[in-house]
Order: sequence, then C-alpha cells, then structure tokens
Amino acid sequence: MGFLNRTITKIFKNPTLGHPNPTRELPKEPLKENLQDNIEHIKKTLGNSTDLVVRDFFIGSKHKIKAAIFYTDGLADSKAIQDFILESLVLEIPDLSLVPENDNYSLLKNHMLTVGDIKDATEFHSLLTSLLSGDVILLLDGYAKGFTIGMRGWKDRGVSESATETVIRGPKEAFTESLRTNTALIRRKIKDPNLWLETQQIGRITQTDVSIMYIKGIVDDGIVQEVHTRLDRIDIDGILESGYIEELIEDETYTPFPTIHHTERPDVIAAALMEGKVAILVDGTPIVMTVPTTFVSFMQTAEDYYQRADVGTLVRMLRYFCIFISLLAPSLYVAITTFHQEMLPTTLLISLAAQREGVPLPAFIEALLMELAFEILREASVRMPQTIAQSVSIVGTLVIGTAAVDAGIVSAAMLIVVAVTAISSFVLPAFDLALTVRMLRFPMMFLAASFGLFGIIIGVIAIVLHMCSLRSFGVPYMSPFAPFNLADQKDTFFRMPRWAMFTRPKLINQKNMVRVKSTPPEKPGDLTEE
Amino acid sequence: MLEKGKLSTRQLTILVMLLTIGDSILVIPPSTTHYARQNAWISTLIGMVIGLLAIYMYSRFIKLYPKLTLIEAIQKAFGKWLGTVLSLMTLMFFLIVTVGSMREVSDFVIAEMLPGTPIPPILTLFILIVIMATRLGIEVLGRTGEIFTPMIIILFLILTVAIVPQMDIVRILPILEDGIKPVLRGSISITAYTFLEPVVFLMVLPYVSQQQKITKGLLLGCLLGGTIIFLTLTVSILVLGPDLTTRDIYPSYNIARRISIGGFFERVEALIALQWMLTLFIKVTLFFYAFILGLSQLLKLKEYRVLTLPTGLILVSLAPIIAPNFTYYNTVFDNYWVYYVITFGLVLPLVLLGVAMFRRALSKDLKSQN
Amino acid sequence: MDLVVILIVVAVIIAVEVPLMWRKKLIEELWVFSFLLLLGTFFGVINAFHIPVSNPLGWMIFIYKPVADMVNAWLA
Amino acid sequence: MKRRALLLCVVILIQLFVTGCWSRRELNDLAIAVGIGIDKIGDQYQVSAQVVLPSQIAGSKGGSPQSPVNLYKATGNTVYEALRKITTLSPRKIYISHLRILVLGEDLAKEGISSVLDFMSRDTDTRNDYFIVVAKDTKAEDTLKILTSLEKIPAVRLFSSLETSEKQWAPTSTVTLGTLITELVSKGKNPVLTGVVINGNVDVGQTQKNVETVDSPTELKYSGLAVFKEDKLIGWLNPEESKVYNYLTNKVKSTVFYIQCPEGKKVSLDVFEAHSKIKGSMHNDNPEISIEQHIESDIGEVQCRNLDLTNPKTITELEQIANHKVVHLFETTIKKVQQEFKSDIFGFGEVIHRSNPQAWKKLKDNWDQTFVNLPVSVKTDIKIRQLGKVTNSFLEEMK
Repeated sequence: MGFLNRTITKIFKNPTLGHPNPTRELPKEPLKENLQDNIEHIKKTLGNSTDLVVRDFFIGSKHKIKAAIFYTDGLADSKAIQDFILESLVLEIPDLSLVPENDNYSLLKNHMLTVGDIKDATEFHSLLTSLLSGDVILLLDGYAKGFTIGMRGWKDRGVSESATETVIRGPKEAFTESLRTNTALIRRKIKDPNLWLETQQIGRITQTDVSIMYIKGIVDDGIVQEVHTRLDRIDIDGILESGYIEELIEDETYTPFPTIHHTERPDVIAAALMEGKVAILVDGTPIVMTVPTTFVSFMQTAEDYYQRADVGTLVRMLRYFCIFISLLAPSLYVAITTFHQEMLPTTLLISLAAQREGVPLPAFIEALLMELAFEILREASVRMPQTIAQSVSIVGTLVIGTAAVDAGIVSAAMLIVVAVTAISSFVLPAFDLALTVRMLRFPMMFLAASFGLFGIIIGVIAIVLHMCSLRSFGVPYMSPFAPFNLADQKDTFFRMPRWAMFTRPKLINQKNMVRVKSTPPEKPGDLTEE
Repeated sequence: MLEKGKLSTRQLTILVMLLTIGDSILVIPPSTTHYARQNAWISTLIGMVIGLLAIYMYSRFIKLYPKLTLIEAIQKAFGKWLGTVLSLMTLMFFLIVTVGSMREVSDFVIAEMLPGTPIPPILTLFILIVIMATRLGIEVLGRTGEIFTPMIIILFLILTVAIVPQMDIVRILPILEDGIKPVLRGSISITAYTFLEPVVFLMVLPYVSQQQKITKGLLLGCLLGGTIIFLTLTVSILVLGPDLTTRDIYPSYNIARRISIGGFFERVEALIALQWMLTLFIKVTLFFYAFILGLSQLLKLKEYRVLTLPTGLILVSLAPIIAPNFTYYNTVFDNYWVYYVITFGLVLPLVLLGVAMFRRALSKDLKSQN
Repeated sequence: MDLVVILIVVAVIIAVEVPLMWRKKLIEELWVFSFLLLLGTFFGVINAFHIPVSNPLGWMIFIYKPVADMVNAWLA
Repeated sequence: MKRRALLLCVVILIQLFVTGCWSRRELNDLAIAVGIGIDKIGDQYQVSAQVVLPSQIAGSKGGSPQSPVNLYKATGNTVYEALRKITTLSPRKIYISHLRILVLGEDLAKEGISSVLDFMSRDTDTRNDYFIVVAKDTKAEDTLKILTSLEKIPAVRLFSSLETSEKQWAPTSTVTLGTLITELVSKGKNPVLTGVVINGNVDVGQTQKNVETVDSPTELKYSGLAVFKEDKLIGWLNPEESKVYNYLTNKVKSTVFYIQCPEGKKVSLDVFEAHSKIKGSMHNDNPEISIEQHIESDIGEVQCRNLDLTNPKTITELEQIANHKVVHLFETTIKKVQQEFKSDIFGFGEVIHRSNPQAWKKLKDNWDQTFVNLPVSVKTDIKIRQLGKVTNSFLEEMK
C-alpha cells in the first residue's frame, strides 16, 4: 500500500520531524562525592517536583555519617521505608563499627540494610529512572555512588472479575494494569522453567515496560526473533495501551480484519502459550496480545474448551453461522426484495408487500437508515454510564422500533432484519472482529442495492480473496482452512474431544507437537458378570 | 521469477476441478444435447476419457520442459522468430477465451439475475475482483479455491439430491437409437470446452511446490470436475428430457428452479448462481493471469501487475462487441470455437512434445556417435 | 456520456499505475502498459459510439470452416 | 496488492452512480399476478390478470372490506402486447413470477394453444410451478372473477384444489408448462388439460356476497380432462375416463371406486396404491400395447347385507368383480379415445419409441392413424388389504 502510506505521511507530516526530538535526554553524568551537591542536582533535574520526598539524616551517634533518602511519594511504600530503612539506620546502628577509616558503604550494604532488593547506582540517569518508577534512593556523604532500594508499593486495582469475556464455567480472574501482577497470573498457571519472560522499555518519554512471554521448546524461535525485531523497530514517544504496539507491529495496516488477537483472561493466554504462540504484555493495560493469530482464534472462546466437546462444537458452528448473518442479512434482504422477488414464497411475498404498502423510502435507504440508527444507539449506550445506557436503549427500542413502524416510515420486516443482524453480531466472541463485520456490512449493502445477488457474490469473493492474502507473523491468516490442513481441523469448525486434540497447530510451530497422550476413556465392562 | 507464490498439490487439484466445471456447467448441456439427444451423458464419458489423456500429456509436458511455462517452452522449442509469433497467438488465445467467458458471465447475469442492466457495469465489477486476484498472485487464488470448494461441492450434492424426486429414467431411453455418430458429434464440444481448457495450467505448473505429484493432482482434479459435469448433464436430461434441455439456454438453472421439497426448500436457484459465479471467476482469473504472465515473460518484463488494469479495460470493452447478439455467439461457439480450443489445447502441446522428444533423441544420437 | 466515463476510467488507471512505474524506472513496462491502454480505449470508444463491427469472429470462422464442414459431414 | 484502496473507491463511485437504476423494483411497485386467463376474441388475444391486493390479504389494519383481488384485462395482437397494455389500467407493472394458475379459454383451446405458450416459456419472469387449465364452456376471464372463501385468493384456491383433487380423487391432472410443451412436441403423446367450470351465476360470483353466505351461490369446480390433438382441443373425458388416464400415466395417489356385490348393492374400495406397466411390442411389424394395472385397495364402505368379509373367498370374489369392472372401464375408455378423438393421449407412441426405436422411425410419421386401431390388451390385478375398523357390516344382523 505504498500509495496510501505516501499520502498519509504527506498529509500528517510532523512539522518537527527531523529536528532533534523535543524530549530532554538526561545526561549520563556520574554522582558526586558531596551529598549536598547530589541533593541539589536531583532536585534541579526534577524541577522541585512536590511529590519528591528528600529526607537527610545522620547514621550513628558518635561518628555521624551524613545520608539522605529520596523517594517519590505515592510510588514507594512509605511504611516499609519507616520500618526497614530509617529505623534500622537511625536507631539500631552498633556505634563502634562505624569508623571513618573503613568502608562504611559496603558495611551498610552487607550488615545493616535489612531489605532484599538493593542495587548500586553510580550515575544520575539510571538513578532517576528507578526513583521515578518507585524505588528508594539512599545516598551517603563522601561516596560517589548510592543504593537504589526496591520498595515499590503504590495503590493498584486488585485482580478483579473479567468484564468483557465472561464465562459461566471457568476461571473468572482477569488481568490488571500492573505488568507484575499479570506475569504472576500467567506463571500461576504454567509452572514450567521453560516459560521465559523478556522485558524491554519502549517509549522515549513513558519508558513503558513491554515484556514478551513464550514457552521455550514449544514456540518457533523464528517467530520470537520476528517479534523482537518488530518491537525494536518501534520508536515512539509513548506507549499508553497495547493498541499502540499492535498498530506498530501488525503485518498489514490497511485491512479491516484484526491480525493480532488480544484478551484479558490469563487462562486464554496460557492456552495460547501452550499452542506455541508468543504473548506480549504491556505495562499499564489489562490487555495481553498473542501472536501469531489466525482467523479461527477469533471464533474460539475459553469456554469452548471447558464445556464438553459436543456443546463446544455446536456453539462454535452457531458462531460461524452468525458471522454470515450479521454480515449479509441486510444486504440479502435488500437484494431479494428489490431484485429477486421471485425467490420469495408467494405467501411471504404478499405479506412483505403488505407491510411495505405506503412505506415512502426504497428498501435500500430504509435498511441504511435503520442500520445507522442502530449503530448510533449502540455507540451511545457503550459510552454512557450504565444507568443512562439502559434508558438510551429503551428510547431506542420504543422510538426507533415501534414508533417508526406505526408511522409507516419503515416496514416491520426491515426492523426484524436489523434486530437479527445486531443480535448475531453480539454473538461473536471477539469484539474487534464484530467491529470488522459492522464495517463491511455497509459496502455489502451498497453492492446489494446496485447489483442484487450478483453484487453480494462479488463482494463475498473479494472479502475472501483479501482474507486469504493476509498473514500474521508469517502464518497465513486463514489457516488451517487455506492452506488446508486436515490435522488442524480438530479445533476450527469442530471442537474435538480433548483426547483427540493430541497435537499442536502445525502452521504455528513444527516441533514438540505431542500434546495429549491419554487414550479415549474406556467404558467399564459389566461388573456384575457371573 | 515473476511469480513468487507456491501452489500446493491440493490447491492445484482444486483449481483444475473448478476450471473444468468453469462455464461448462452453464453452456455445455444444450450444445451437447443438441446433437446427442438423450445420449448426451455418453458423450460426456467419451469427452472425459479424451480429457484425461490430454491432461496426462500436459503432465508429460512439464517433465520435458521442466520449470518452463508454456510461453517459455514455445520460445525454447521454436527459437526467436517463430517462437515469438506462436507465443503471441497463444496469448491471443488466452485473451479470446477470457473475453468469451466474460461474455457468458454478462449474458447469464442479464438473462437470469438482473434483466435490463447494461453490460459494462456488470463486467467492470466482475473484472475488478479478477484483477484483484491476479495481483494477489496464484497462491492466494489457490487458497481462495480451497475455501470455496467444500461449499461448492456440498451445495451441488444438496441440489442434486433435492431434484431426485423429479427424475424419470425413461427420459434417457432409448439408448443410442441413431447409432454412435451423433454422440461423437456431441462429445466434440464438451471435450473442447470442459477437458481441453486446462491447457492454461501449463502456465502455472512451474509454480507447484511438489513437482513429482503434479500428474496425480491434474488427473484427480480433471476427474472430479468431469464427474460434476457428467452429473449435471445427466440430471438435466433425467429431469427436463432432451427436448427442453436443448431448448433452454441455461437448463441447469431451470432445474434449480424446479426444486421443491416439502413446499419450503424451493426457489433456491440463487445457490446455483453462486456456484457458477465462483467457478467462472476462477476460470476467468486463470486465463487472465496466464495472459498477463505470458505477456510479461515474452517481453521479459520485471513486473506483471501493472498490466492488469489496462488489460481489464480491454476485456470489458471487448466483451460486448465480440458478438453482436446471442445467436451469433452461440453459432460460432458451437461450430468453430471448438476447433480453436482444440488447436491450442491439443495440437500445440503435442507439437511441443514432439519437438522436445526429437531434440532429446538427436542429442542421444550425437552422444552415441562420439 | 459513455465517452466521459471511459476517459475517467483511463485517467484513474494512469493515476494509479504510472507514478510508481516512473519512480521504479520500469520503462519497458510503461511502453506495454500504454499500448494496452490505447487498445482498451480504442475498443471502449467503439462501444461508446456504437460503431458497427461486422462479424468480429469472422477470422475464426474463416480459418476453421473447412474443418467444421468436414466433421459435420462425417458425423451427420 | 498495492492500491486496493483506490480500486475500492472506484467501485464505490460506480456504486453511487448506478444505485437505484435498471432492474430494481420495490415490493410496493409490483402488481403480483397470481392468475392469468387468456381468451381469443376475433384474432385478438384478451389477457386478464388476477392481481392480489396485499393489504387485503395480510394487512394488519382492517379497513373497509374490499375484494382481495382485482382483475385487469386488455386485448392485443400478441399475448405480450396485451399483458403490457394492462399497465394502461393498473398503476403498477404486472409481475408474473408468482403465477399460480393459467386459464385458457375454451375457444382459444379449440383454435390451438401453442401460439400463447411460447410467451410463457420465453419470459424470464415466469417459473414452472403453476398449473394450466382450460375453462370449460366459458371464458377464461370469468373463471378468474369468482370470489372464493376459505382460500381468499381465487387463483391460489384453484391451484391447491387441483393439487388435492388429483391426490385424493384423481379425475383431474396437474399439468405444468414443461410437461405440456414436452407433450406437444413429442410425436408419440398428446397433451391433456384439466377443465374448470363455473357452477352458478358469474355476476353473483364476483361480488362480496359470494363469500358471505354459507353455501356460496357460485362455485368453481373441476370436471374431467380436455383431450388435445396436437395443440387443439377436440373433446372432453368424463371424470371416470379421466381417472383411467391418470391410472395409465401413474398419477393416481389415492382414489375411491365402487363395485357391485352379488346382491346388487354397492361396496366402495379405497385405492391407496396404483401403478401401471405399459409394454409395447412389434407383432410382425404391427405395434401392440399391453397394459398391466396393479391396484391396492381397502374396503371403505359396505352396503350389502349378506357379505361375509371374514371369509377369504369373499375377498377373492370381490377382487374378481373389481378386476372385471376396471378392465371394462379401461377398455371402453381407450376405445373411446381411439375411435372418437383419434389422439394418443396415453403416450403409447412413446412406449413403442422406447421399446422398438427402429420400428418407431417408420411409424412416427402417421402414428395417429396407427393409433386408431392399435390393439391394446388390459390386465388388472386388484388386491384388497384392510377392512377398516369392523369386519362384517352390522347390516348383516338387521332384519
């Protein structure tokens, strides 16, 4: 899509592009011997920010050593600072040992600081970074280095129930905003030394932690490598949500279809990891992405695997059916009622015609209006606070629905069609796929309105062509349908019994295929023989 | 190489099948039944045998000209001048077939789906997806075929089963009342249009991933496609009888119209139309692709996608004027076009094979002499 | 009217393809491209002005008539 | 691959240009014709179309009780022309895809129907799922005027009653365009069509009164089959004979006929399965037809006092009587058709064609003469299976 790229960059050209970037790089200058200078310097760099706490004090009573701790209020755990730093340093110091001759720095480090996570900081940049991410800095007078003490403890939303991907059977927990908690949640599910975790900072200003997780030995190393290169390619001022990353690393930008799957459920991520996918976690968002992604993964929900196989299969087929309904229902209605009336049974035709008696608009405009109205309603009810949302939907149903029909502006049949479309678009488990369908519905309606079924057929062919051309991290998007792979059909249209899904998806990884070794359960023979 | 995509054997098979069904399922029943009357199904079988032989020949072809498309092979066999001329004629053949098929598309759509719609918009819409597919390359086309094939087959079976109640065996009786000749005459068209058009795959075979499995793939695809054609023709005779089959322009479409199961499963001709659009799309795309690729190979171009749009324009504006009316097109189609297809589908490859074998023998002799 | 449509289409095609070819210095392609485009426009114009084309497939009939007659005679 | 977006834009543009052109027609621009009648007036065709008023059939809001259908008619030199002329009367274009029944006037039928059928087979709107009938001694137009109850749309009523009567009683035959044309072109079989008659006064029939009373004064009713020679109506079969036709063409699903028991009273048999084998043969190059008719039936009603149904002999006896009756009926009917109409409606010619293709080549040209005195042998084999709820009739005990 070079063409579009060019135009877009032309239009939205950043005026300061090419100039040295606006953020002030912190100089990598070393710490000074003199404590006072250090304090001044730090205060200066942070512009006396009011949430910076500086407390200077003396260690020991006879030979006093001047020291100071810095921490960012709210990010560091002030209670712990009380107990483990101030108390132990100010009160419980065995006086004799502190003599100017010997190396008090390592003395403190080795014998007195009763905290686990201690690192040395020798220059301002790293020191400030860790200070701002919640660590405590302890500086001694007369030493050109200081301790960064890990005492991060900020207010943080506890692990709560999943809001968007609810299940009836299965774990309820969902990811939170803090990266650590999320990794912990995943580790809780996979206790395997091969579950590896790599973290890097992305974003010049935000310095957001982005980590990728995969199971060594299952994952295809090529894909891990690819993920690394794509992440390293990113140069952006800030990452606030996984969406930023997604847009920057996906294979194809100009496609309505999502090529990266994301979820807020740890169990889904665990399953993906065991299929040999790579998980990308971003600090500050409860959404975790997995690559590579195929189309089928948008049609699977966690619950398919917790229910029994037949139920799972049935529900899944329902979904595939619904995606067609929500994509084609309005266009089919338009096409058939305006071009191919001979395809309706006589009685149905008569009753439809009766409903349309006196409807002023052509069917296509009618459909367009109703779909539009519905989209508006949905958007409104999503953005509204819950309480108002309900009233909005009531207004919608009453006004748009009943009133419009009674007024004879739209036919009842059209209303039914729109309603069915809406409901079946809600059936799709992945919200962003539902969005795709919503988008594609309108061009299909255009085609239907001008070329009838012929147009619809052409449209469908075009969509399928496009989907077949997509790839996600080198894996064909439509696999295992195309290229067809019999072994992988066990988890696409159907959800085979657990004992039958004994290999991992072929196209995602080639090695370490074996998954289930247990054989189908045997029926216990008749116990009361003889 | 211009085309980077790779085609799996399964995809090859599927494409061959879809191409074989192609437009034959639409236009073959009347023209075959016209000569062979109620014995048209025999003509189909004859055609299938010849077709399988031809297909087998194609697979020999790729053995003798490894890694070469038809155009390149012609160049290699006949040298610069003669080669260029022959290549141009072959390309023209591809183009003409494409135009013909598109004419059929528009004729069908206007006759049965959108009466009263002018031709150009329909063809424009159609050629746009063809161009899209060509630009995406042969691999994507293969995948698309994989997606649609199950649907096509299932639909076909459902419809065939649904029409069974209206079949009447006496309609294909008596067998061979006027001897074999009419049957042979009928089998000419079906052989040409159904079983010789896979010659276009000589442009594609080099891009198949497992070269050794090509023969199997080709034969299987041809067999599947042939079976579907055979079923269609037999069913339309069993349901409509030879008379209506000849008189109707699209008999199989009328059959779909007659389907009525329990008063609710009826008026399903849209499904049929869907299948045909798909198979026609595959056929047109393959020939279009062959033309574009061949042209750029002949002229040693580095990039073939840029040629798609202007060629599309040519096709869209050529399709309406290739024949002033349906009758003219049909006459040519029945009487002369067949031999055109045979020339390039049967004769040309045979000649090429001959040349290759001759060369091989010659080189052997030389070796043996010294 | 038809002519206008044709010209628009041609313009769009040029706008889409030519700049890229130009940038990539695909000169031969450009020649072939323009030739095909001209051909297309020519046929388009024939359509637009309803210029009568008497029996366009005549050459095919001319070439294959003997064969056809022979076969028909044999299989009649 | 590149610039798919721009191509898309082009498509969308084309869309915007063409949306709402050409062949699109809104549902409420259609006049849905369910019945069409064709009459010959002079050398002009009169086409009358029965058009549904949807709001009257399915409309939720009940306005003034209006008739559920309208009848538009126009005359023209050709059928198509006449049909289009109707637009001068009706506000909407007549839409015939949902045609249920096509009524041909008797006078038209006498002059030949083939001329009108071509239009019906050529027009792209028409399907093959409507029935064709002949208006017996009346005009096709009138049969479409009669209002009917129980099924609001008269044409639909004609359609479904024809279907049921063929299944249940079998003197009628459902003929669609496809079969009719096939029979017209085939040398070895001539077509038949069911006849529809009007009992009562047309002028009463077309008013709302007709459906308000319990016993409608004017009724539409099927009676017998119209026999055609080539495409001309040449005579009528009465219901009994029509039934024979259906037996011979294997159309009988179920029917009822009575036989006389020894004492002269009646026993009615309920036929639930019947199929006939027609064999053709050449007997020193004269064609011969032999018919084997199998009928499976139950006893439906007994009026005879002393008839011992518990005794197997009685049953065989009854079967004998039935056989005789049916054979006689068959023979007389076939004779009548051969002598009176000289038209091979049973498709004996086709049978010969299939059995002896070579001989047929010689016969087909003057088949009609051959048919007139074609030897036909009838064998029937009637089985009586069930007795219903009781064995012997209570009549036996009554004194």
